Amino acid sequence: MLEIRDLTTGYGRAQVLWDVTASVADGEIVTLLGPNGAGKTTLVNALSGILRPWSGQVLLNDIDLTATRPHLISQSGIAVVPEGRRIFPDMTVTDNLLIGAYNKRARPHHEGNVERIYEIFPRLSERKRQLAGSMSGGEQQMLAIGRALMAEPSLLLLDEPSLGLAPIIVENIFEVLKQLNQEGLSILLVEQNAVEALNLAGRGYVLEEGRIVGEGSSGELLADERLRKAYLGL
Amino acid sequence: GDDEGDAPTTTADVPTETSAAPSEDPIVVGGSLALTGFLAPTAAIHKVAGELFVERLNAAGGLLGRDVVWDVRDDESTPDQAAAIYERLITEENVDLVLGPYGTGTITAAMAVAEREGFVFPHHTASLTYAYTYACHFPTWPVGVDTNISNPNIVYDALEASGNPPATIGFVLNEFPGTQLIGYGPPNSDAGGAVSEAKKRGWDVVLEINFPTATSDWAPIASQVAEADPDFLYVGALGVDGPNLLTALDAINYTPKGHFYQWPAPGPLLGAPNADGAMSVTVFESHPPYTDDPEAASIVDEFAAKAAEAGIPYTLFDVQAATSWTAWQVLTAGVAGAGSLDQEEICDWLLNNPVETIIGTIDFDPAQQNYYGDLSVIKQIQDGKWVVVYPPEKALPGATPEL
Amino acid sequence: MNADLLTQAAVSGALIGGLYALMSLGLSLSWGALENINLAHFMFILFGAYVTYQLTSSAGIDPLLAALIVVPLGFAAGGLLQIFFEWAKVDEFKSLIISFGLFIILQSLARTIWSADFRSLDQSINPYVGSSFTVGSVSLQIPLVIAFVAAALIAFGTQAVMGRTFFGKAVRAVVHDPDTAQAFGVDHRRVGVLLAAIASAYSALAGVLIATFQSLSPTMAVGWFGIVFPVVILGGLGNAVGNFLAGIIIGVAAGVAAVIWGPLSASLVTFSIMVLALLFRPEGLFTRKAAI
Amino acid sequence: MKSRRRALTGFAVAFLILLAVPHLAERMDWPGFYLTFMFTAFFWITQSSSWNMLTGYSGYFSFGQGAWFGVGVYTTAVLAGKQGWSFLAALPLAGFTALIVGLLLGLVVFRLRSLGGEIFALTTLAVAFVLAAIARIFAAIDGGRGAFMTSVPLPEFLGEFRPAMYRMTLVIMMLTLVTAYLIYESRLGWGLFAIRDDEQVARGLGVPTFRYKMAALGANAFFGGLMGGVWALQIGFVTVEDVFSIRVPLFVILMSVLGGTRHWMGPVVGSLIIFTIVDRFNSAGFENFNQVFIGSLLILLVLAVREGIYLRIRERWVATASLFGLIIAASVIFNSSSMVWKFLWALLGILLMALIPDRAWQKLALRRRPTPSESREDRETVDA
Amino acid sequence: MSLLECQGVRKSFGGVRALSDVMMSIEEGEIVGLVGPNGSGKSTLINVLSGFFPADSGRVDFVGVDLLGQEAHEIAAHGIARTFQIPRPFATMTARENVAVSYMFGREKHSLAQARVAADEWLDFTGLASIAESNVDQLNLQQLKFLELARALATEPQLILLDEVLAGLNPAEIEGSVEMIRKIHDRGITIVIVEHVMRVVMSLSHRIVVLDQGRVIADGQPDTVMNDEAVISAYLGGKRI
Ligand SMILES: Nc1ncnc2c1ncn2[C@@H]1O[C@H](COP(=O)(O)OP(=O)(O)OP(=O)(O)O)[C@@H](O)[C@H]1O
Ligand SMILES: Nc1ncnc2c1ncn2[C@@H]1O[C@H](COP(=O)(O)OP(=O)(O)OP(=O)(O)O)[C@@H](O)[C@H]1O
Ligand SMILES: [Mg+2]
Ligand SMILES: [Mg+2]
Repeated sequence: MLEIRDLTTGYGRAQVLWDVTASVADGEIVTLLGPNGAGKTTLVNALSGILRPWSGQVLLNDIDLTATRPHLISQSGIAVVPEGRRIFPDMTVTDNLLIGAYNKRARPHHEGNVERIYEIFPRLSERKRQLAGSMSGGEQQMLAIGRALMAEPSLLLLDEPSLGLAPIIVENIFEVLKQLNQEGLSILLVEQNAVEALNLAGRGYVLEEGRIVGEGSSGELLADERLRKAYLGL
Repeated sequence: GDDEGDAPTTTADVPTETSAAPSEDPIVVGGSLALTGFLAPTAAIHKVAGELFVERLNAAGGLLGRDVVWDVRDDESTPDQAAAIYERLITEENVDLVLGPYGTGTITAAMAVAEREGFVFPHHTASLTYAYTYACHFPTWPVGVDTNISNPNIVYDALEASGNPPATIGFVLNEFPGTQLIGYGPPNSDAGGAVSEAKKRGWDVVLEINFPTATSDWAPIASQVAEADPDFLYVGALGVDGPNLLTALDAINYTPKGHFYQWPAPGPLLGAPNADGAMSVTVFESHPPYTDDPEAASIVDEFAAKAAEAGIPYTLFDVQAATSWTAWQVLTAGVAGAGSLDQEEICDWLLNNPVETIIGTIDFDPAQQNYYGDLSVIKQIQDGKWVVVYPPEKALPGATPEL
Repeated sequence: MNADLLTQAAVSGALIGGLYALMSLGLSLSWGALENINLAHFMFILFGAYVTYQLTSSAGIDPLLAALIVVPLGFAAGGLLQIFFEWAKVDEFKSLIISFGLFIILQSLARTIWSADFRSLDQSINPYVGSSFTVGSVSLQIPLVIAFVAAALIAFGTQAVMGRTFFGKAVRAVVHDPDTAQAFGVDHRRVGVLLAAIASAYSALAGVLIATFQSLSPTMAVGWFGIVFPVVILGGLGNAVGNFLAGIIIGVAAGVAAVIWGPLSASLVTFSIMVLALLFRPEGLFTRKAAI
Repeated sequence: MKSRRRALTGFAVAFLILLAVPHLAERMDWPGFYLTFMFTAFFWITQSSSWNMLTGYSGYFSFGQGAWFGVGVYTTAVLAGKQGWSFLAALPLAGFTALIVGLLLGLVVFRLRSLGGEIFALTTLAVAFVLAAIARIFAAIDGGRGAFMTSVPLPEFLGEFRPAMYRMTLVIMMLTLVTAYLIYESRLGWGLFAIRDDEQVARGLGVPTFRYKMAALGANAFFGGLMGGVWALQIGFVTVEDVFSIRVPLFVILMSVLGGTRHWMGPVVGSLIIFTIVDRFNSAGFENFNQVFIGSLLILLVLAVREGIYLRIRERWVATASLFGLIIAASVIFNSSSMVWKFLWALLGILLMALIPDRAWQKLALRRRPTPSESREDRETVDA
Repeated sequence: MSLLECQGVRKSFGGVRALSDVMMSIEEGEIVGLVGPNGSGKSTLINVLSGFFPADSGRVDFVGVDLLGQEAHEIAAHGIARTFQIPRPFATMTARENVAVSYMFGREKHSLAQARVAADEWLDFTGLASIAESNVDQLNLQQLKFLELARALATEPQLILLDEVLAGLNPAEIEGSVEMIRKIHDRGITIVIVEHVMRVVMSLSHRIVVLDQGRVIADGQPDTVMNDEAVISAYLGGKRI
């Protein structure tokens, strides 16, 4: 479903990603591992339209997203939980969720979807009209996840979704992801909690200094001695 | 001297050495006008008048046989800018002569510079007569040094002359130094002004409102005027205060019985609702007897054409243009009379000789701070036009004040 | 103090308050929703008035019909300016300075075109000036009634759009984080340009109405600062209905104060209200504090 | 601290040189306008530098300069112009009255925790309107009558009007600049910079934000008012319309932004450039273009030189100084008419220099120079 | 006497009770883990202790001084520093300048020159030496969090409140950071650490305080607390430590 070919990008004149090639198949969960500053967030942002790629191709179901105007990317089925949440602080919880449903595909179903998000995260439904910026860190993270789900994506990009969440919520979220995946959602997951992530995913890539340096099934990666040392702390 | 009774003389008293084309460098007259800023609307008229004067002067052979150039700068309606400009013109750019800017504040600031530099300073529109003490300033706003007494009394005389003087009078005065001077007299003096003069005539003052220069909402003033309903409404108005007030009065269906505006922009007032019967002061209007003189008539025509070209909507030559013209006449007469560009000699000549101007003969009197009595006359809007109605010898033949 | 007089002052004040609100709404939206302190709105008003004057006096169009031309022009001008702002990536502070530059340029353009002298529509071609009707002892000036009604409709309409539609939410999202908004499908350029265009159209409309009953001069725009800014603050940035109510409060307070204490007190009262509002409700009188 | 001593010595030397100018002017029989030109420049430098102490340093955007200026003008206009005080006795009060008004405002607005920067900006705009209304209402201040300053006598030791204005404005400007510099180099300055970036965090790290903001506002108002007090003399006839107009705040903003608000020298450079250009435009009689030009320049500069031109030219100071000297020398040789014109050409050279984008500059320069962000190291050692 | 003592601290936002009656004490030299479900009031408590929010009622004693009602900058001067869960660097300054400002104003007042030297030490300590010259907009989240830490340390606090500084590190990186926090502790600084990553909390804390709905529901030895039924059901879920 998602094909990344020779993607390069960066900030200003500083290049961060170098010829990244990767893919996510339909219905797959793929995880992206890598040390701090490797460029994982950069990759996610380049896929979601937050950041423009410099060169290379991103194909979603064979449609070239690099040729698509960024605001139409969500329409083609990609949604993102960005690093640092990036919720809209001056807007209410509900309005933040509605922005998630802005694209034409999801907009007609926004009412039902909001209710669903409120079921997944009851805390959000208690605070519908609170300004998102005044929510606690974890609550904002829930909101960011909820907002992405509002977009009815076929591919969900998650950049450290568990960051700042209580263990009980993390567990809950991984449950939800598993369930959505079973309903057909493809997922690209960046997660520091690598063991957990690999357990959920079928496959993973390892990104270091902006380059893909390894790839394999979860089992293979979990067994890799170097990775265990470097990322899993085992 | 006091020239109040004189018939209007309109000779543009230009000394013409009809020699060949001037060969020397032109004589440069420096000055500023409020081409931008809040005084700009009226300053535009002074610009056209000055340009026309210089054009005609040069066509007639220039001054002392030399062409004249008017170097006019924009003082942005601010006094400190005006001061800097006159300083620059005199000391850096070495102009030969200066002519005052437009507006009380800028004139005052520029006059201080002229005084320091010893330059003759003719000026046309400064309203605070009591404050000007420079020996070589030559005012051509011909209202007399006691304008706070003389000016309202000319108005009141016209009202009496109408045969129907008011029993009650109301004052609406702009909080502008000039209108306040006329309304109440100079600060810290008991001389009084329009208000006390009206009381002296036994009229009942039923309304006194002061409003700030930047007033945009006239409804509250209008309702108070309507409530007081004076027989005569004396408006210490500048610019478009008059039309604004009239519009607001009309909105509450009130028509003033009789009304006077101190220094209105003439065009907009003509277009205002219920403007007929509105009075004002003037020294020149574009109709007989003023235009009886062919010279004056041609000035009026040329001014109208030039003003239209400059995009000015009201193109009749009247009080603003005429005082500007007078200032030019005074300056050039002084130079011609002295026969030199020496400032002291020009000043001396002007102090000692009367000058024939478009508004009459002017004889600067050092005993009156170089003023020379009040030459103002009363005009009124009749049938959609401004006509001079008082005193009879200066009125449009047949016209009388109507109340 | 006569009761009729006060009633008249209050009613006239409320009506002119409607005009104040309309004059302020464009700036308020631009500031509150787009975070551009766009002083060019004063010029949209001024040019709206002058173009109306021009159309009416040279083509003989009824001044209100001129709105059909002037308002779209305002819309286009505001949109273009926003495109420029987006292209130049201006922030709040820069927008203030750039639009002040525009303010000066356009003011001098107006002076070049229409001269510094006053212009006003002649009574013969302007059926609205001075026209009024009376209700009881109170008379209502028609141009101001029109402005009031227009301001009310626009205020409530705008509020509904901003509060209830996806467009309104998108506007707020875009201001804070255009990149993230874009990732969720918001075309941040289009949203911003559209809102700016609408805001400018409002200002142009205010200009049309001003031309129907006031004399125009290029320098008059600076005088509007003293009215528009208090209304914008009192109403709360970007809050259309608040802006409308603030216009009325300012109009009534200034009108009544002028009758009771004289016209000099009007601006003092206006600003006192503004300062009090700032002290007790810095977010604007009518902006709901974030509900929890 | 060595650098501070060096800088203060620099100020003292500059002061002494400038102090000698009126004598020189007399000796060399300069046009009187040169002094007027210089003291008007001092006026603007003072106004914009004092504005920058608040807005540039703390980030609180102020339209209040017109208010501080106006309070100063009216203080001397009332005391010296109307009440007959001696001018030098009234002058300090111009600063202190403005200071008091400023601190009163600060007491009100800085107590509000939820006050946004833009609301502060508008409040300062309102202050000028309120003061104007007060001046109109109270006859003791103005009452719509204006106040004459034209016959106020000046103490003899100051000399004639022009040199007297020059000396007074020079002293005030130097005081302002030294203050601006000392703040910039002190804890107060860095505390204000921290406030500019994130006030809450600054407070959490120990910056006494309320006191610091009051200090910045007070310094701004004091120097703005003090210079206003002198300026009343140049205005001659003081009226509410002129004094409380939008002109002073807007020019001050323009000048500081052009020069750069991040450094105490920015407003100095900006004021010189803008003031000289405007003056020469007027001198050339381009009044119709003056406004268009200023407007365009404003837009262009805000877009082209973000950090203000001062930081740019400092990166390139050798080239800039050479160009400045070269142009002056060339215009002396080719004898263009007036010194002010020569100064203008040289300033335009500086402006041009600043407009060269960083990248183009690096290509132009023979050896590669660091870009502003890269060169913070040496900027800091320069400042330290 | 304890270093810090909270009694009955309450704080509401409109209808939301973020803190209701918090009782807690911190001994000198301790590392205390503060955990609890999302929205349980941890950050709010840090905000109250550091003077960012005024508490509605209660008492906070810090070495015998009542902190409530004191301004944030006064509290900083008493020796309490904190980091922000969502980093808030001074955006127009370099990393070094960020730390230098904080050193100038911290517990003791220092000059600019001294601050530059000290800033480099703290950047070194937090592993940010290489980005000392960078503008903060070039830093990634992790670097920003460590910058928060460096800035807090530069105030030379007695007590430091860390709000999720280690979230977002991978397990291997966490090892190194835990070492760093120990080093901070070795300098005699008392630490309160808020963190959802249990391995961090467990390996560092001498004592754990658990908040839930603005109340302390457990307080004690890490092992005991983590096996507490209430804590498990409110916070840990099925995943016991
Ligand atoms: N806005 C930016 N401007 C310039 N450089 C940036 C920016 N954001 C990130 N970088 C740099 O790009 C590189 C990759 O950063 P990125 O955030 O993509 O890493 P990451 O793999 O997501 O790391 P982490 O695990 O910390 O989230 C880093 O060296 C970082 O310093
Ligand atoms: N300014 C505010 N307005 C309204 N509610 C607020 C405000 N600040 C915090 N809250 C609410 O108070 C509660 C406590 O928030 P706090 O940030 O202290 O939680 P936390 O324990 O730090 O959670 P997390 O682990 O998710 O960071 C939350 O429900 C939050 O939504
Ligand atoms: Mg990342
Ligand atoms: Mg928290």
